[in-house]
This record gives sequence, structure tokens and C-alpha cells, in this order.
Amino acid sequence: MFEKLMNIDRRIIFIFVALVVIIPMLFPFSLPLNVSEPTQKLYDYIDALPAGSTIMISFDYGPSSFPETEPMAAAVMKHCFDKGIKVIGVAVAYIDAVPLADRVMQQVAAEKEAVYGEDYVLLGYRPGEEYVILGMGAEIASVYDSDFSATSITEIPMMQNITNYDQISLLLNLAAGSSVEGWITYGHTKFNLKIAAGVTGVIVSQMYPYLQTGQLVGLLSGFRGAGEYEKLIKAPGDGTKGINTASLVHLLIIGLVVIGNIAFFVQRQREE
Amino acid sequence: MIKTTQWVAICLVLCLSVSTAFSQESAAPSNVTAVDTPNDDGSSITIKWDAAAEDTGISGYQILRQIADGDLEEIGELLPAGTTTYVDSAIEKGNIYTYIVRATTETEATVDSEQTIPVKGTGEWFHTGKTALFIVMLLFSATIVWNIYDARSGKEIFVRRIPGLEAVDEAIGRATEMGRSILYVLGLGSIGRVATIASMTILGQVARRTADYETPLRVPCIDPIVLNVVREVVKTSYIDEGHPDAYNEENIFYLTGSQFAYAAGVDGMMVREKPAAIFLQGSFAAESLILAETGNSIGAIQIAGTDSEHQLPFFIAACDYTLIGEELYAATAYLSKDPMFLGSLKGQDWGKVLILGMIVLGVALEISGINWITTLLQQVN
Amino acid sequence: MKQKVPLVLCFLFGIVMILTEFSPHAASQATYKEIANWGRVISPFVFVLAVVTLIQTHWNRIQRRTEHWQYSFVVFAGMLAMVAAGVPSGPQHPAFAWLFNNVQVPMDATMFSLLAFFIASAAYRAFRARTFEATLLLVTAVIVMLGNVPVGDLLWPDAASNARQWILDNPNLSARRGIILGVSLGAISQSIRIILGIERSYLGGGD
Amino acid sequence: METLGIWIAAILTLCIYSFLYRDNPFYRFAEHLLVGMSVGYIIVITIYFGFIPYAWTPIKNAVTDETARLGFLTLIPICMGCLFFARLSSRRAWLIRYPIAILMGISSGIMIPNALQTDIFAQVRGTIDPYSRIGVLSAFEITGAILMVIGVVCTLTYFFFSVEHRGPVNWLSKVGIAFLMIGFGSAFGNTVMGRVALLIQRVDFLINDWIGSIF
Repeated sequence: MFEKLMNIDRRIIFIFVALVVIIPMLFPFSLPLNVSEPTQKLYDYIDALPAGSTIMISFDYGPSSFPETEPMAAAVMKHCFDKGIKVIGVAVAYIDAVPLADRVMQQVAAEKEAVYGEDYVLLGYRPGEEYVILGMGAEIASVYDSDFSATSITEIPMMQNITNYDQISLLLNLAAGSSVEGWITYGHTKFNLKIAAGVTGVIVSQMYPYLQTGQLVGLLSGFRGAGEYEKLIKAPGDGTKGINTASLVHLLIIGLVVIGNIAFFVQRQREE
Repeated sequence: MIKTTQWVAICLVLCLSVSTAFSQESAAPSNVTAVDTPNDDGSSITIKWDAAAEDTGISGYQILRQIADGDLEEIGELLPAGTTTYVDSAIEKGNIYTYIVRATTETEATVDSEQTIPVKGTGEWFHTGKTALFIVMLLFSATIVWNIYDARSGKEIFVRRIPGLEAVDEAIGRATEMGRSILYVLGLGSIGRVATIASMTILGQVARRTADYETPLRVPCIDPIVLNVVREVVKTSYIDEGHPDAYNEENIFYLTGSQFAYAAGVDGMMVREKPAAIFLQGSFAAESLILAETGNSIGAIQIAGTDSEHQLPFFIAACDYTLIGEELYAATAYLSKDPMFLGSLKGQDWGKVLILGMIVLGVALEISGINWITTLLQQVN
Repeated sequence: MKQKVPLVLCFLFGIVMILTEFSPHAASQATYKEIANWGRVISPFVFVLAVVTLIQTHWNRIQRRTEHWQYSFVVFAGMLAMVAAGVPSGPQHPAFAWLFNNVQVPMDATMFSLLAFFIASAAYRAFRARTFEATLLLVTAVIVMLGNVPVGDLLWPDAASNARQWILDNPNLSARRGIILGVSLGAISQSIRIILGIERSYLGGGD
Repeated sequence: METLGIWIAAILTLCIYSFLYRDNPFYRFAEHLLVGMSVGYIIVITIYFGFIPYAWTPIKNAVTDETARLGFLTLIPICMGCLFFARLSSRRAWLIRYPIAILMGISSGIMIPNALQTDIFAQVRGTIDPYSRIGVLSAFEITGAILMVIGVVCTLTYFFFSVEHRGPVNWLSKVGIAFLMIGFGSAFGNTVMGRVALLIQRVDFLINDWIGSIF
């Protein structure tokens, strides 16, 4: 029996993985989730902003990494629209981030009845990462003369009172790559722009040094960060669903490793 | 006889002049210099001045610039108090500039510094900040070249055992016995990647062995240039072994240039052709595990090797043998026994000795408060 | 002509690129930018060659009726569909975008998501405490996995995520540094060999 | 159109997942379609984002605009690109060595100083740097810094090839392997979340967007 268990057909493992992902999707449940400090910090910062202020979200992820970062964008934007905070969307790292950003912005706007051009705007992508960040510090219009659908920035109502980072209360960088470093080096250090990050699980550990030094005012890490933020705004969504499902898959893998090792040791003892 | 009123007037004038002189002295930016910014392309001038004492009430600085005999003009925005340098990067080649630093006080009064001597922006041909980098580069190059020539002179060079490379012959032998093919995947890298070149050299060695046994060697490519070079490499191996007829160009082909489409195609080849041995050598990204797990599922002997450190865990988990990082490069020396590779491997080891020395010395110096090494290694743009 | 001239060209361009790196002068920087851009100009031409080889490969399959030759028509159909939708009026055309979003992206994403299954089966098979090294591998993987999900903090309050962070910052970072240092020494030495014309394997051998 | 898109995407998604069971005609169809479409996609992208902006436009501007005459320099790489077509003739095939050699020279030349600076200088500096602040570090951080040096030194020792691994070298490289394994284990564990996220997204698409649209 143990020998069989050790050389189990991989397709049985595949079935387990599939079940562990499908079942929570059909019968949602929720595991307890403690809000971590970096998430709480970001929430508190945004929560303290007066109505009418503006934050900027930089969408720096592509189609291969949006599942983790998109729920963060949705949760933060819901919070902003509830509080009357305006949102500017930009993309500095990936050209294919724009349709993804457009999609999530439209979804949240429809739910919260926010109006394009007045409550939020998507400026789109411009090449040359650090030059875009530096350029906007002097004047946003020098980099983005129009939004992503080529409407002139002068015709967008909410951009009338915004010239540069001085009118931006926070930059949230949703990243799957190294764009956070760019925003810190050029946006924070040079223009004193307040920066927060929401990143995929794989690059979370690179963010901690910036959090310690205060260069980041807050941090959302992967599904977990999105789930925590959803808990804070009391609107469970894809992040909560994601972290629950992902927890189960992690437990499944750990369980498999444990079973595999028990079988291995029993087998070895018998052979001896 | 001097009248009282005159005395009063003189006293007033004296007081005023002394007070203005005093305030000028304390508030006007001192030691203002403007020099061509060192180590740049000649497109900027750096202006420096001494920090004002704390109680002078200065709220900011404004830089004024004069081009040749033109008028003084304000440039840039008001700089915050405490600033002591400004880089003017809006200059034109050939023009001569002079500068004045104007201090603004909280009461909005302004005091100007003296005008600087005229200066011109010039580009430098050598970046002095990169001297250390340049010297280390020359030293390392010399070490490599010297070791290669040393190896070519016939000196025996030892290479440590690399687990996995002994399995190459075993893998090829097994494929021949079973009458199955060998699949060789060079990864996603372009021709400029070191891992790709190392992989091509290993492929050349594998092809020599398959030429003798007439085992089919299948190479799906993702990069068009690599495809062309690989065809030449394999063809040469077959010719060198005296089996030019066994070479079949169609076995080396372009699959697609897109990462996951490539993975889908190679997976399809694996399950359909069931190669007995699979080589995954080169630079890889997320598709590494898709390939390695599928290869494992068909029971092929898998020998992987990559310098993409993020993908190593997956190869280690799913393949029989994995060449870790630099082992991939060393494999070329191990398999070919070419003095060029052996010599440069030895040169690289000397490089490691140098690095280890720098680390140990650097740690010792830093603890004793001397930061020569960290300054030497400072990042320069 | 066949071997010497290319090697001389390789040497000249290599040296120019190295020297411009050390020279901030405007002339050097302009040279650097111009030459570094060449790769982008050349790649479309090389790609033509790749497409020609692809068409040849599949055409041969169809002609020789090798196994599964019918699927080569699928390759041609997919390629032609994208070219017909995209080449005449550019990638902004709705038909091209539709094909990309509804056909290519889902397949690409699904291929990528196969990794979730494979990572589980690879972990099951490979993470056996056979040797001391294998045990280290499996134990750190389990700790880091636990630290990544909130369940970890429930089972092992506060410690799981801290342990994960410490492992990633310390032993993980030093191992990666070791690999990177070795790899870049190898990369530099190979580049030196190529520029000096000692390494010629990329020319494909022969005379 | 949108419903059709969802149906096609869902069916193709299932075709690819069928590979997990075993190779079958559905997977073969999806695989070949993906290969074909990806090549078609790259053809379009190469024309519009490669050939037109980097080869066509500079030449066109150089012809029409007097201030852009430097654009004629682009003719050099264009000619190099054309040399690749020599591969199509068996007698002139060797001509492709010219552009390949030039490209190799360029990439090697760029590589040497950059690898030296960002990989070697910066990594060595990062290892030494904590010791400059040794006075203000906590005992925990000092342990980390010491461990870092041990880890780097031992891992690097593992990569010594021209020395036999005996005696002290053997011991150091054994410790190096231990560090490598811990590094690999943590990288493996840390990647699970990202991969699972992709699967969750696909399953979410199948269940909510596709099956959800039926009922």
C-alpha cells in the first residue's frame, strides 16, 4: 500500500488540486483573516484623506499576473469612491496593463456609480518608465497630453486642478515587477510623493526594506493583502475568495508532502 | 562746527550702512562657484554655495543665469532653504554662462551673491568615477586570457566532477537501445545570452555522440538566430564524426516565438514522440516546470541546466540531474576538454578568489570603520 | 572572408561598446544609443527567416503525411487568421483584438495555469527526506508556504510569516548571491572570449 | 459577439486542461492553434512595433526631412538584416556570420561593464554594507549579516571548479550546498501562491463567466 502511495499517479494529485480550487468557488466559505500592519497602514492613510483629494494608481502588471493585483485595485477604488476621493490611473511598465486597468476601473465605477472624467480617469501607458515618473513630477500634462482613449487632458474636468504630484495625496503602485523601486527612487525621493505598493506574492519580500524605512506608507501583499483590505472596507470580493482558495491549495500541497514522506519512511523501514 | 542735526544724520547713515552690511554678510550666499559638471556629456553646469547659518531667516534660493553678455534671468523654481547645490541642465553647447544665487528671506527681501566666473559645459571622454571598474575589467580580462594561453600550452587542468554530466552518455545510450529520439531544448534565450551559447556547445558534444549511434536528435527552437546557428553547430558535429548523411536539417526547426505556445508545442512533442532523454539547457522562465514535469511523466531521463536562478528549484524537483548556475558553463569545459574552456574556467576561479578576498577584507575594514572597499564598489551612473 | 572578417567586426563592435560605457561624452553616448538600437532594427528581418522555416516544416509534414499531419493545417489557419485581422489595418483593429483576447490569451493563460497542477505533483514526488540536503529543501519550502497564507499564522501564531521573511532575506539571499556572482563571472569571461575571437562556436564551426 | 468569445475561450481552456489527463485530439488542436496564432500575432506586432518604427520611419524621415538625415544610418542594420536571407541559399549561407558576429560583439560589449557593475560590484557591496552600520544593528541583524557572509562565501566555494573538493574546501562547499537547498526550497514555496492565483482565475472564468452565463 505504501509503495503504491509513493508512486501515486500524478493525475490523482491533479484531481485533488482541481477540487480544492473548484469547491470553494461553488460554496464560498471564509477562513479567519487577521489584518496585518502594512495593510492597516494603507487603509488608515486613505481613510484619513479628505473628500475631494486625489490618489494615483499605477497599474504595472500584465495579463500573466493580474489575478493577484486586480482585487487590490478594486478594493482600494471602492474605498476611494465611497469617501469621495478621485482616482487617476496610469501605467509605466507594461503596455498591456491598460486594457486590464480599464476593465477593473469600469467595473468598480459601475458598482459605485462613479463618473469617468469627474471621479476617475485612466491616462494610459507611456514608454520610458523613469522619464514618465520624473516628467509627471514637473507637470503631468507634459507626459500625458491626453487620456488612454485620446481625449485631451484639458477637456477632463477632474484634471483641471491637477498639475503635478503636489496635488496627488498618494501613489499606489500595483506591481508585478520592479516598478516600485522606480517610483521610490524618482517619485518619492525627488518629489516627496507618498507611495504605497500592492504586489504579487513572489516579490513581497523585496518590499520590506522600503516599508521599514518609511519609503512606503503601506503595503498589500498578494491575495492576502487584497483580502485584508476587503475585510477592512467590509466588502469581501475576489481577494477574500482568492486567499481562502489559495490557503487550501497550500495546505493540500503541504499535506501531500507529509503523506509522501510518511509513506517513504514506512517503506524504507520495511526494506531494512 | 558741526551741528547736532549733522551728527544725527551721520550717525543714522553709519548705523544703516553697518546694519545693511551686516545683514548682507550674513544672508548673501557665500563661496558661490559654478563649474562644468564632471563626468557628464557636457549638458550641465553645477552651482554650489555654502549653507547659510540657521538664524538668517532664509526661506529659499533662486538661481539667476546670464548667457554671455545677455540679461540675467531666473532659472528653475525657488529652491528650499538648506539647498547648497543646483545642477543647471538646460544649457546649450558653446555658450558661456555666469550665475548668481539669490537668497530670499521670510520677509521676502532678497540678497544676491557675487557673480561667478564664466563657465562652459564640456563633455568628458572618460568617466573618472568608473576608474575602478575599468581597472578590474582589464585585470579580469588579462587573467582569463593568460589562463587560456597557459592551458593551450599543454598544461593539465583539473575540473571537478560535475554530477549529471556523467549521465549524458548513459542517457544517449539508453535512447539508442530503446530506439527512441533525444529532445534538446535550448530555452528562451537569444544568441547573446551566455546560457544559450553554453547550451549550444553542449549540444555540439551531444550531437557528436548521437551521430555515431544515429539516434535522432530533435531541437525545437524559439529564437530564429539561435535556430540558424544550431543547425550549423549540429551539422559540423555530424561532419566531424564522419556521418554527414545522418544529419537531418528538419529535426532542428522553429516552433514559435511565444513562451507558452512554445511550451505547449514542446509538451506535445514529448507525449507523442516519447523521447528517451531530454536535455533542458539554457535560460528558462516560468515554462521550466511545464516542460520538466511533462518530461518526467513520460519517464525520460532528464538533464537540466540553467543560470536562471529562479527556475532552478523546479528543475531540481522534476529532473534527474540539474546543472546549477555556473555548472552549466563549466559543463562545456568538462565535456569538450577544450583548453580554451578549461583555461577560462580556471580564470573564473581566480575571479572568485578575488571576490572572496574583497568580501573578507571589506568586512574587516568596515568593522574597523574604514570604508575603502564600499566606496570603491559604489554604483556610478 | 568566411571566418576572419566576422571575427574582426565582432572585436571592433565589442570594443566600441565597452569604451562608450566608460565615456560620458555626447559623441560616445550617441554612438552607444545608435548601435544598441540596431538589434531592434534587425529582428524583423530575422523573423522573416523564422516564419519561412516554420512554413517549410509544416508544408513538409503535410506533403509527407507524417503522423498528425492534419494539425499542420490548424497552424496555418491560426497564423493566417491573425495576419488577416492584423496586418491590413494594424493591431488596434477590433477583429485582431477580439481574436487576441478570446482565443490567444485564454490559451496562453491556461498553459500558464497548468503550473499550479505541476507544482503540486512535483512537490509530492520530489520533497522526500532522502538526504540531509533534500530535507532542508522540503522543510524550507513548507515553512515558506505556511508563512504565505493566513492559515499558517493560525497554526503557528506570528511565527510563520516571520520565519518565511527571515528565510527569504537571509539564507535565500546569500545563496542567490553566490549563484549570481558565479554566473556573472562566467558571463563576463565568455564575453571576453567572444570579443577576442577565442570563442567561435556561435559561428557554427566549419571554415 | 461577447457570448461567442466566452464560449470559444471556455472550450479552448478545457481543450488545454484535457492534456492533464493525457494527449488527445482536443489538446493537439488547441496546441497547434496556439502555435499558429502566436506566430501570426508576432508577425503583426513585428510589423507595427518593430519594422515600421525602427526601420521604415527613420528612413522615410531621412528622405523627406533634411534635419533627419542621420536616419540613413539605419541602412546599416537593415543591410545586416538582409544578410540573414543568405541562409536561404546553401552557397551563400556563410554570409549570415557577418550580422551574427556583429550582434555578438555588441551584446558582449554591453554585457562586460554592466555585469561587472550591477552583478559583481553591487552584490559584493551588498554583502559588506551591513558591517558599516555594525554599531547600530540589533543582535538579530548582526547574526543575519554574519550568516550572509558565511552563505555567500560557502556558496561561491561550491562553484570552484579547478580545485578538487577535499578537506576544508569540501566542508565549505557542503555548507554551500545546504544554503543552496534552503534557497531553492524557499523560492519553490514562495512561487506556489502566484501559480495558484493563475489557476483560480481560470477556474473563476469557467465557473462564473461561462457556466454562469448559461444559467
